[in-house]
Amino acid sequence: MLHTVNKSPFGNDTLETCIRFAVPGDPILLIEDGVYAVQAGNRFASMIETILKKNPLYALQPDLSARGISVISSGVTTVDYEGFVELVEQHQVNSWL
Amino acid sequence: MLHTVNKSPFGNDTLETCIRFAVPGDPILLIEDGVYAVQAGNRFASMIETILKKNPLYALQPDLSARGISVISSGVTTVDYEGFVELVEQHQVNSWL
Amino acid sequence: MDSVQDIKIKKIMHVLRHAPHGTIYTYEGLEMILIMATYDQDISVVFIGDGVYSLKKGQETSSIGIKGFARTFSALDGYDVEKLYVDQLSLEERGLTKDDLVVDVEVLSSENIGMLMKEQDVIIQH
Amino acid sequence: MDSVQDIKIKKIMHVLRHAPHGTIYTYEGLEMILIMATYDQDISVVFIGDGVYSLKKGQETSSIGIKGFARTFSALDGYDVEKLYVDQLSLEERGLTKDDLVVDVEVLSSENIGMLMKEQDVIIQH
Amino acid sequence: MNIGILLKEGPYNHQASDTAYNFAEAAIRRGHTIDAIFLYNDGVLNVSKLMDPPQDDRNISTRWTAFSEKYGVKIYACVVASKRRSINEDVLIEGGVITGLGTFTDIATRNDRLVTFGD
Amino acid sequence: MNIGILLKEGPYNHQASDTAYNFAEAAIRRGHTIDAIFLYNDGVLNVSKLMDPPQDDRNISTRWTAFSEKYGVKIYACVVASKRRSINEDVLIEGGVITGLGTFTDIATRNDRLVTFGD
Repeated sequence: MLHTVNKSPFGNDTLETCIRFAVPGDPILLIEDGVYAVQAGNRFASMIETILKKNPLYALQPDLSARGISVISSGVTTVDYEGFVELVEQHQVNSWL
Repeated sequence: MLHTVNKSPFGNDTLETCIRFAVPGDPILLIEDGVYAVQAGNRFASMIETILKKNPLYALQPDLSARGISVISSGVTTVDYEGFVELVEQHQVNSWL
Repeated sequence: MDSVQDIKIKKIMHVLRHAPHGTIYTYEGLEMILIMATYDQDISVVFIGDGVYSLKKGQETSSIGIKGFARTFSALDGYDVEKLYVDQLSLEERGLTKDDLVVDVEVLSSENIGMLMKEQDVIIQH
Repeated sequence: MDSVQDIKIKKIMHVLRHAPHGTIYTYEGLEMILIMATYDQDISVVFIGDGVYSLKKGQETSSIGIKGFARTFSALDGYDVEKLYVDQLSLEERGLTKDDLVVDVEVLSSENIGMLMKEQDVIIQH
Repeated sequence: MNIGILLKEGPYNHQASDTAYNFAEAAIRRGHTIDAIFLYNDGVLNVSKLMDPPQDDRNISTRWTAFSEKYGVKIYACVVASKRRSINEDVLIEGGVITGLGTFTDIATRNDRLVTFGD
Repeated sequence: MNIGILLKEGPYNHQASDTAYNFAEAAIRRGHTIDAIFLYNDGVLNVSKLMDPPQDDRNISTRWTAFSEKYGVKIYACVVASKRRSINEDVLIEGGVITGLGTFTDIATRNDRLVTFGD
């Protein structure tokens, strides 16, 4: 199961809720304002580390670029829209809104 | 300054942000999904107590009724739409969205 | 063989995570569930976060001028939508119990709901 | 006397609290600020929470197909909108400093921003 | 007191439009003047006359028209926001006016209060 | 692979519509079939031909029409959600179809994947 999260973790509990239900091993893809979660040096850095112990974490590069986020937490994989599609090829999708 | 908050505190940081900027004495009015904050027995009960030490807290009764919230934290005042207007008569308005 | 393929029943889960009335998502979600229920699919509905508030007893919406719909959840049973799951932590954080809800639901841990999600062919978040 | 009344300048504060691009609120907020700036009012703009991200340097929006607007904040100066305030805690939580932002702003404590809010005739949250 | 209202979300999807309406009616009951309703962002969607909700539900655009006629209050929609969202003169309800943000600046500055409803 | 897309927010106000479009284009580049785009909630606002954004911005509804023509993909809008939000046959773009939720049930069940975009 691929989980997508499109909300900033600062204003919204979506990422936190998603990880509570994601089964270990399920990939989580951050898109739109969701990508702010992996901006290096913000207050979610340790939460991201914790997630990575259980779930692979991806962030959509076009959304990172659009937001000027060039340095992200280590261990997070960036993908473009085609990489997003690849993840969808491999998994059913649970889009957290 | 009257502050209004219309978001549930469970999913959203609006109430938390509002109280960070509200000056002591400023009334805060909860409307729409914002009224869930004062539902008695939920996990925000102690936060509501803390707010009440600094700011008067109001909740819109029609929104409480619509959501089936009949028991609310003590110290919170309920108002109807005309009570909302009364608060606006007394203060400029800062509607947190 | 094609006919077997045609009638393959899919596991479809609807996730309701928003409070009622403030936004339309839960109401239009329910409208969708009612229509899908008339097709032969394996439907479940999960209430997470503020979604559990949509089942709260005693909602009287007349004073905000919006149509209430809590009672419609009771009708799901008549449409053979019997798999209603509520997230335990979401209930607890709100100081609610099953008795506060308009319908009979099964209360599950996040972990169990997560495993149910994993089994689905389709998940629709509202 | 009427003419004095007519030209009374009001203190108007715009509050930007949403990240750019995910929603349009900050962009349409900026459009409103640019128009209001052509009237003789005492305008200030405050960046709180994810609103500070709208000032982040290096935004390249071409790959999402949306028009970028970070640079437009620099134009505010030319419209005599010089009171740009950023909430210190919001910057800190994001590991950002003034150097990460596209315009020169004044960084203030929540308390000081709260006091500024109290002085306003009108506050518009976007 | 003279009160201006800023409404930033569309009908049905968010409660903002209903709250704005209920607030405006209550303000008038208490003897105040609602100077204008100004629509911004998705709020401009409130003034389409093509709205056709189920019969047992409120019709939000005709409710604004009735409000406008009863109290002589214009419902202004920002022109740029309107064009983005497919609102133009052809679909505009009675009582609705498509206008620029200068109108909003006037509303924000000439009234005793501005109250915002949105998401 | 056959992919259905559910889009739950209107154009411009949220990025959802843009992300859905960029995802759909990428899926086709990777050799997949986009079976349909289904619009729900404010998503139905995507298919109004009255949309008229500033010239230097994308036009989201004509982009959907071009997408529909190029790949033969229909953009379905739920009829009940559409009527609430002032979308009807008169304002419908080429490639748009107003339909019931039965169509969505078909899309959700007959495809290998359903991907949702919203707020």
